[in-house]
Amino acid sequence: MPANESPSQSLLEISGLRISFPSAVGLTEVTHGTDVSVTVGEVVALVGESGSGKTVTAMSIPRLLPAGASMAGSIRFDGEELTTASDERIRQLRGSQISVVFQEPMTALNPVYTIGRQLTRAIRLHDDCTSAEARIRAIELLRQVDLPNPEQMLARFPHQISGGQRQRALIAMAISGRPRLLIADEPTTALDVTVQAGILALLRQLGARHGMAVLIITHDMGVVADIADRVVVMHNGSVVEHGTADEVFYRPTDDYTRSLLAAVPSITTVDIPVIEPERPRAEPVVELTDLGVQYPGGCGFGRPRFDALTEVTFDVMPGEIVGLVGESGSGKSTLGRAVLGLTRITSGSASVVGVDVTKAGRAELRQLRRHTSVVFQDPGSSLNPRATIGQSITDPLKWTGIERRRSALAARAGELLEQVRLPSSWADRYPHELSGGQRQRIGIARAIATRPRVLVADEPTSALDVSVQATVLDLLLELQSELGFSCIFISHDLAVVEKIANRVVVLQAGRVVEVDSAAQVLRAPREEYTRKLLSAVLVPDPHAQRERRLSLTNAQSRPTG
Amino acid sequence: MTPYIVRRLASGILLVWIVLTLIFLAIHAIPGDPAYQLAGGDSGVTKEGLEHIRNGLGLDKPFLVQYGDYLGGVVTGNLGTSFSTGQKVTAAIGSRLPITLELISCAAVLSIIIGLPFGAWAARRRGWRDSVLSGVTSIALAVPVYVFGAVMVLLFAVTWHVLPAGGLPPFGAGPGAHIERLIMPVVTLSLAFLAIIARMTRASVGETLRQDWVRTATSIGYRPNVVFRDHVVRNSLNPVITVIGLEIGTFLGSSVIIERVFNLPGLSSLLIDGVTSRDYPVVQGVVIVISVLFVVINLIVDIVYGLLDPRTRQR
Amino acid sequence: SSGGSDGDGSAASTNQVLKFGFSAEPAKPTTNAGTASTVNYQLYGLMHRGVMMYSDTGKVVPALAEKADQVDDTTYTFTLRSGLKFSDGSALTAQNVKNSLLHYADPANSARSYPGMKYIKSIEVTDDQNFTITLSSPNSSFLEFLADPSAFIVPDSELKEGAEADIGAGPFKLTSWKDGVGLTLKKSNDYYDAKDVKLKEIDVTFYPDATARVNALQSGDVDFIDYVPWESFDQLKSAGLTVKGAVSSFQVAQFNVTKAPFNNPLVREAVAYAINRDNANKAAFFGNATSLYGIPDTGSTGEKLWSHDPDKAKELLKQAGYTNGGPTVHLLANSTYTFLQDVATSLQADLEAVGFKVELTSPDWNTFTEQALKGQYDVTVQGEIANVTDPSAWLAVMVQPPTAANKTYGYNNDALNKALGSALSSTDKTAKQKYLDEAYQIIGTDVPFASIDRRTQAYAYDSKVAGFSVMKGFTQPYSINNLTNVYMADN
Amino acid sequence: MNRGGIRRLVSVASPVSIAAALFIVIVVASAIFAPWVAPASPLAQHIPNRLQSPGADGHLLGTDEFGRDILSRLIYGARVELVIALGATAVAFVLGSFLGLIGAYIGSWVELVSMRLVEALLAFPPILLAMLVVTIYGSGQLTLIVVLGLVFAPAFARLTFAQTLSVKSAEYVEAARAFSAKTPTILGRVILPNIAGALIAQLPITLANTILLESGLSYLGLGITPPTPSWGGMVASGQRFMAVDPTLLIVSSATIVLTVLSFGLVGDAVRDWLDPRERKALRAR
Ligand SMILES: Nc1ncnc2c1ncn2[C@@H]1O[C@H](COP(=O)(O)OP(=O)(O)OP(=O)(O)O)[C@@H](O)[C@H]1O
Ligand SMILES: Nc1ncnc2c1ncn2[C@@H]1O[C@H](COP(=O)(O)OP(=O)(O)OP(=O)(O)O)[C@@H](O)[C@H]1O
Ligand SMILES: [Mg+2]
Ligand SMILES: [Mg+2]
Repeated sequence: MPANESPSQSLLEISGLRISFPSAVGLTEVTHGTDVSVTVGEVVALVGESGSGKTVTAMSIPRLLPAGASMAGSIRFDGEELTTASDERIRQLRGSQISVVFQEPMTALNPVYTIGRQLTRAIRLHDDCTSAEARIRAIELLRQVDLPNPEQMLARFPHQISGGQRQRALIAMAISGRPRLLIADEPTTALDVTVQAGILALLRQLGARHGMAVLIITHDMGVVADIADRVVVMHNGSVVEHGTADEVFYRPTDDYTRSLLAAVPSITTVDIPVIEPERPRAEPVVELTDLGVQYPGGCGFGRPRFDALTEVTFDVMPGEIVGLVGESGSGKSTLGRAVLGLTRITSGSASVVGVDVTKAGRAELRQLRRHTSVVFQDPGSSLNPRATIGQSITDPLKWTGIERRRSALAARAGELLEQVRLPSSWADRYPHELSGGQRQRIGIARAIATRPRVLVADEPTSALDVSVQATVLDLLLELQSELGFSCIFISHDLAVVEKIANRVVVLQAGRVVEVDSAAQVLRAPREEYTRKLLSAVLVPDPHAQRERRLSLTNAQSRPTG
Repeated sequence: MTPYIVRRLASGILLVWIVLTLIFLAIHAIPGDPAYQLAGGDSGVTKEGLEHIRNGLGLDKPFLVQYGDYLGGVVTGNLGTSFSTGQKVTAAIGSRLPITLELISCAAVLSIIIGLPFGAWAARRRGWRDSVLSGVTSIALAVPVYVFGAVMVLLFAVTWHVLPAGGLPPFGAGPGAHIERLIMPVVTLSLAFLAIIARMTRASVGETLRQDWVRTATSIGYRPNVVFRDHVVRNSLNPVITVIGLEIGTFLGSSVIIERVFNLPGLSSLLIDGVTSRDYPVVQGVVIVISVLFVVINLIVDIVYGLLDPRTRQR
Repeated sequence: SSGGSDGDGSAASTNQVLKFGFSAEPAKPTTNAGTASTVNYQLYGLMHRGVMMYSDTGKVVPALAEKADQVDDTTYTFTLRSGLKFSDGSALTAQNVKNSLLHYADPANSARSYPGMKYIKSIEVTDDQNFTITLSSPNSSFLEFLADPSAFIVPDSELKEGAEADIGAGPFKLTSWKDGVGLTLKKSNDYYDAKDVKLKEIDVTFYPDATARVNALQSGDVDFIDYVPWESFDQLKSAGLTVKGAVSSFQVAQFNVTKAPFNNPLVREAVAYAINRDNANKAAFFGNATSLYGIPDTGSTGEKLWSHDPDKAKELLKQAGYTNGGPTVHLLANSTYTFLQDVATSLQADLEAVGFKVELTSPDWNTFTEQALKGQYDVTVQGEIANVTDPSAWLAVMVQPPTAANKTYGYNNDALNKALGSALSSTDKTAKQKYLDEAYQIIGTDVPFASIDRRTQAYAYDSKVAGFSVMKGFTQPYSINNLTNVYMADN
Repeated sequence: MNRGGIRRLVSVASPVSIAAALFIVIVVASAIFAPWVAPASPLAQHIPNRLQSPGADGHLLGTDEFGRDILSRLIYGARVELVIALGATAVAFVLGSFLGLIGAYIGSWVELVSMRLVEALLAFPPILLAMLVVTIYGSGQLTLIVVLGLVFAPAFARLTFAQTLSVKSAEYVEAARAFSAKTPTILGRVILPNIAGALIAQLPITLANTILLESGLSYLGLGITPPTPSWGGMVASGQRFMAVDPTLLIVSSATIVLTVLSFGLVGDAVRDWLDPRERKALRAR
């Protein structure tokens, strides 16, 4: 479609949308008559509390609500009523007119096809071209979304690439059909700031060139400030405020919005005195020396092996929180898993609470794991779909033998749910009945349940709105000071890292580039790479963002990990 | 990949040897003296005759020696000669294997091309279709093949004279007659198998349908059929392949009866008759052939897994 | 269903090919290890000839011989037909006869006809056509043994170990054999009576499964089948097919007399009276059998030894000392021959009716045979067939050592043996009968076996087949000899 | 695993599956209380009125070739059949899925051993294995249970193996390991529920197969020793004279079909109920 269209023309009109799900007590309504509108080429940010109904609202547009969900209200796309349109009609719109980036990238890709196949198929569905052309286009798309050496990525299967890489693959797939409306549900949760900036630039660019409108769901106010023309704020299933970015940021009318903005951690605003590295003189709980992890390359057979980690060396003292930052695909998750002995360590050694993970047998590992705990990067796939969240939270207690009595476990489950700001009554819901952020909180609740000595948290707040995030972080710090556990905190959100970590390890392409006290690294970084990370941090201030944009966008062309 | 196959073949040979030994022990363990019937059964067996025959068959040698001799034979591709017919076992198998293979493979193909879609169809649009599936497949599963067979013959051959009752002329001697006589046995044989495949497909498609990637595929705008084919059925094949691989054994079981009912001189009947007449070499020979078949089939099945589901490849 | 040639004189068809469904695949014909199966008999009858044979009426008549004379108790002289040839064209001489018969007389060859041939002391060949056989002791049924289809004459080349006897002097010659499938017989022009043989060819297909066999006939895949399953008699008749048979083999209950309870004749007799033969007949043979209360083909004196009389049975048990409830016995049946199992099942009910407690086991045939041989039973059910008509000959085999699976285990009764012996050796009719009656008396009370019933063994064929007749009694299995008279009528 | 599970199960079960469950209950009950339920003794022969058609003087389903009351034989046959079929299926399921689970999850030599063992079993055609064992040990119920169990264990093993392979790498399994769950726990509480679908689908199939194989053995004369009634045996003998009188064949086959059908339907219901999403969808109806 022509790019020079009057931007005032409305593309999407959602009004009075009510979505409800079957539950033990009949239908429960989760959105209560929401109104959202998007005009051509515009970027609308849908923000709000985790679980407030952002995803379901968005999914109702291309009729992708989970089975059993029912909805009422009106959705007009380009003047056409979608709620009453035929399935076939909706199908035609999908991909070519309206496409989606799903919140959880882990499970969103078909495990049995390579990235390449899934992408090229999608391309050929919308514009007829030879498979060769499609391949070229695919590579082009992967490059656009900043994926390192795309040719190789094409041959990978979903389980062979990192969270952030999957997310980008999904984005590539979503924009492959040159849609007029892109629904992006937390599209950058797994992306480090530099890549994130790149993606945002890309979206903006597509908007400008092809007049693609974007309905972006995010909890990252920085992202909002950076990209959004207009902002819609949701709370408890209703829209509580909407307006231009400036209006919402500088003249918020609703209390929730204000609390939201207030809760935003911002690296610039952080101000704690630089406590110089006088670290506790104890035995380190985690000690990594020249740690290396290799993944079998490609489809396992004969392809070159891939070095995810090389010569990683650092240690974690008791009661210390080490922030692990680095671009997507730099090996953060791999490191976390290696520490817990979940990934085979191919070289070097790792000793955790005195156990040498590289040499430990099954039994020893189990012993070790009584004292360790983990929040997985992807909330969805790390929860047993056949277990209620209550069980998921308390099973570790049973397994580690801390608590076995049913009643006690039930009580504990309730407690933990409350602690992560979920109603304790939800204990016997199943994971698929939760929102992304809610699932993530289940992951956190599970991780803290066992009162570990070492906690590995992989992007634990990536899907949480800032206010919930604040709560969770406070909770962690509180427990930390109470139990004094050590923590490897993986995050791409430097602000969060600054808030919680004593020390920071910076990874790049599987190598440690910088290790030092948080203050040191984040205030006076030595490494060029770290500086770039910092410079790419988004500030929740539309004006500031607009100014920084230019300088950032040209910093994007660099290939990443 | 290749080292993997080599490893599998090695263990395959091991397997065949184990099976061979088991069957050797088992068949010698079962009561009944093969020599007695050969010596003329109830009518006038003489001690001398018995002696004579036993040493003719080498049954008078010590057990281990017999085992050794046999093993030696097998290694050199000599499966011995049948007690009852005096025919070379390899020849006997050679003449009967094709029939059984043809029967089974035709039945397998038939049941797959019908069973898969049937199961998928029921899984996709639940409701009454499910009941239809359960009903039909239960009948196919629960009625013995020999009943199906008998009824078919009674109807098509005896009553309506549209199909011949049994036998199987070589394909060379007129494909028409050959195929015509293949129809009833193959159909009968495939019924149960078809049912199994259908049920498996139904189950596993039902699970896959609700995976996230299906939603992704839908969101991209594929036609529902495409989504179903490429992102549901394709992902559901794993257990189906498995049963296909392992039901072959049950197949050989039921083909015994099929071969009886339709009077087809196949491998299975050779095997069973071998057992009933205590024809050791024949039984052992057939079992070896079957176990070799098995090694191959399983190898194929496991490779197919790898192709179907990369996650199972991390080995 | 009765024997006798059916005289429908419908015109002979141009293609004289008979499609014959065999009830099993015969063992390859050999002169060693004389397998006794009926199908083998049928094959012998078609491919081979002996010195004597059974005529279509079941009488023993000269076959290869044109004259057979008994000189004295132990001496027989024979004259062969002139210009006899084997189916390969080579000449058949008295020397061939001598070699073949002596081969059968050697126990090491365990030939089917050994029980008869073992009486041969010597054979002198006078010339190509004439020879004399001397017996070691008198045997009134020696000629019958010579007529046994398995006592066929073959070229010397086939008297070697493991040699297949596929060249014979019979009306048909074997031209092809597809293992498991079937075989083809073509008319042999070297057969002495070739001019009277009408069938040009017999295409045999093997149908081990009875139902399959019947279906094949009904669907027209074959014209003629043997061993018609009893449940199908009526079905076939009503389908317009001819079912023709004769009572032959008979079922008996036999005992293990080496241990209680059946070492006591009274208990055996009790069984003989307990059996409800009509029931067994119905259950196992759908009524296509005749109840048997004694010894078949022995006239009034031998055939009426017992009756169905439960009260008498109970009485006998009491006399035997089982005052409250009969003994517990192990009834051994076999699962391979359904009819024997059915007879056993019905027998079980009968025994329980008179107070026995019965445990029935029913392993497969080979296991059964082995257990029977070892006497691992109290009572069992067996089918008996005699290969000669003279009771003094075949009864002896049945009630005397050595042990066999189809003989009452451990039974040996001198008085009985003596009576039968004298009957066998006495050439004078009345004397013979006297000894026989004596033997029957002993059997009646000592009960070495309790007869149950005598089954009809039938052939069935469609309307194209003409001129077939069935032999009666124990000669029924030889009926296939009569295919020499059969022709295909066209309609 | 689920509180108030049964109540939920019933609440979501379709009328069809409830009917099926009822049928099973009836069969089982009549098997247990056979002596009281059966109109006659299953062994009482009355040969003069053999092969009566249904309804003929007091024989609801007619009589067989020995004039025994077919209904009574079916009822007593249920005892034999259910014990064998359920017993064998249970053996097969437990043994098989155990081998499959450990084989796939632990891998390495355990896989080698367990899977080769399974293949060795598979390489014997079921009918042959059954024949051999039965010929040696006779066809007692226990023998049949064990041998049929062995015969059908491989199916479950291979199935479980394949399924486990594809979920063992799932993150929630890793999570369980990360939270120091013992291997048995992981296998039993985490993996098994997630692969239950296919296994449950296999159950009625196996059940049918056991009955069929038992019947096939009877057909080859190696089944339960007469006169003890067993459904398979009844079908086998019914087939012999189906042309004369099909009653026995039809009645006994029908019984087997209905039983298998019912178990199948109940199986499906259980499977759906085990799956939380399904359960929701069902509630929505
Ligand atoms: N199973 C695998 N096989 C092959 N390569 C893999 C596998 N898993 C991960 N990788 C590669 O290892 C590198 C590190 O992956 P990892 O998941 O640790 O990245 P990450 O730092 O967690 O990234 P993100 O922030 O996006 O989650 C990536 O380049 C990825 O492609
Ligand atoms: N399948 C379902 N069944 C029942 N309830 C559901 C289901 N999916 C979502 N919900 C509920 O609907 C509400 C809105 O969910 P939604 O996914 O839209 O939240 P969200 O705004 O996307 O939150 P987040 O930012 O954490 O993703 C949540 O309270 C969730 O518990
Ligand atoms: Mg969401
Ligand atoms: Mg990661």
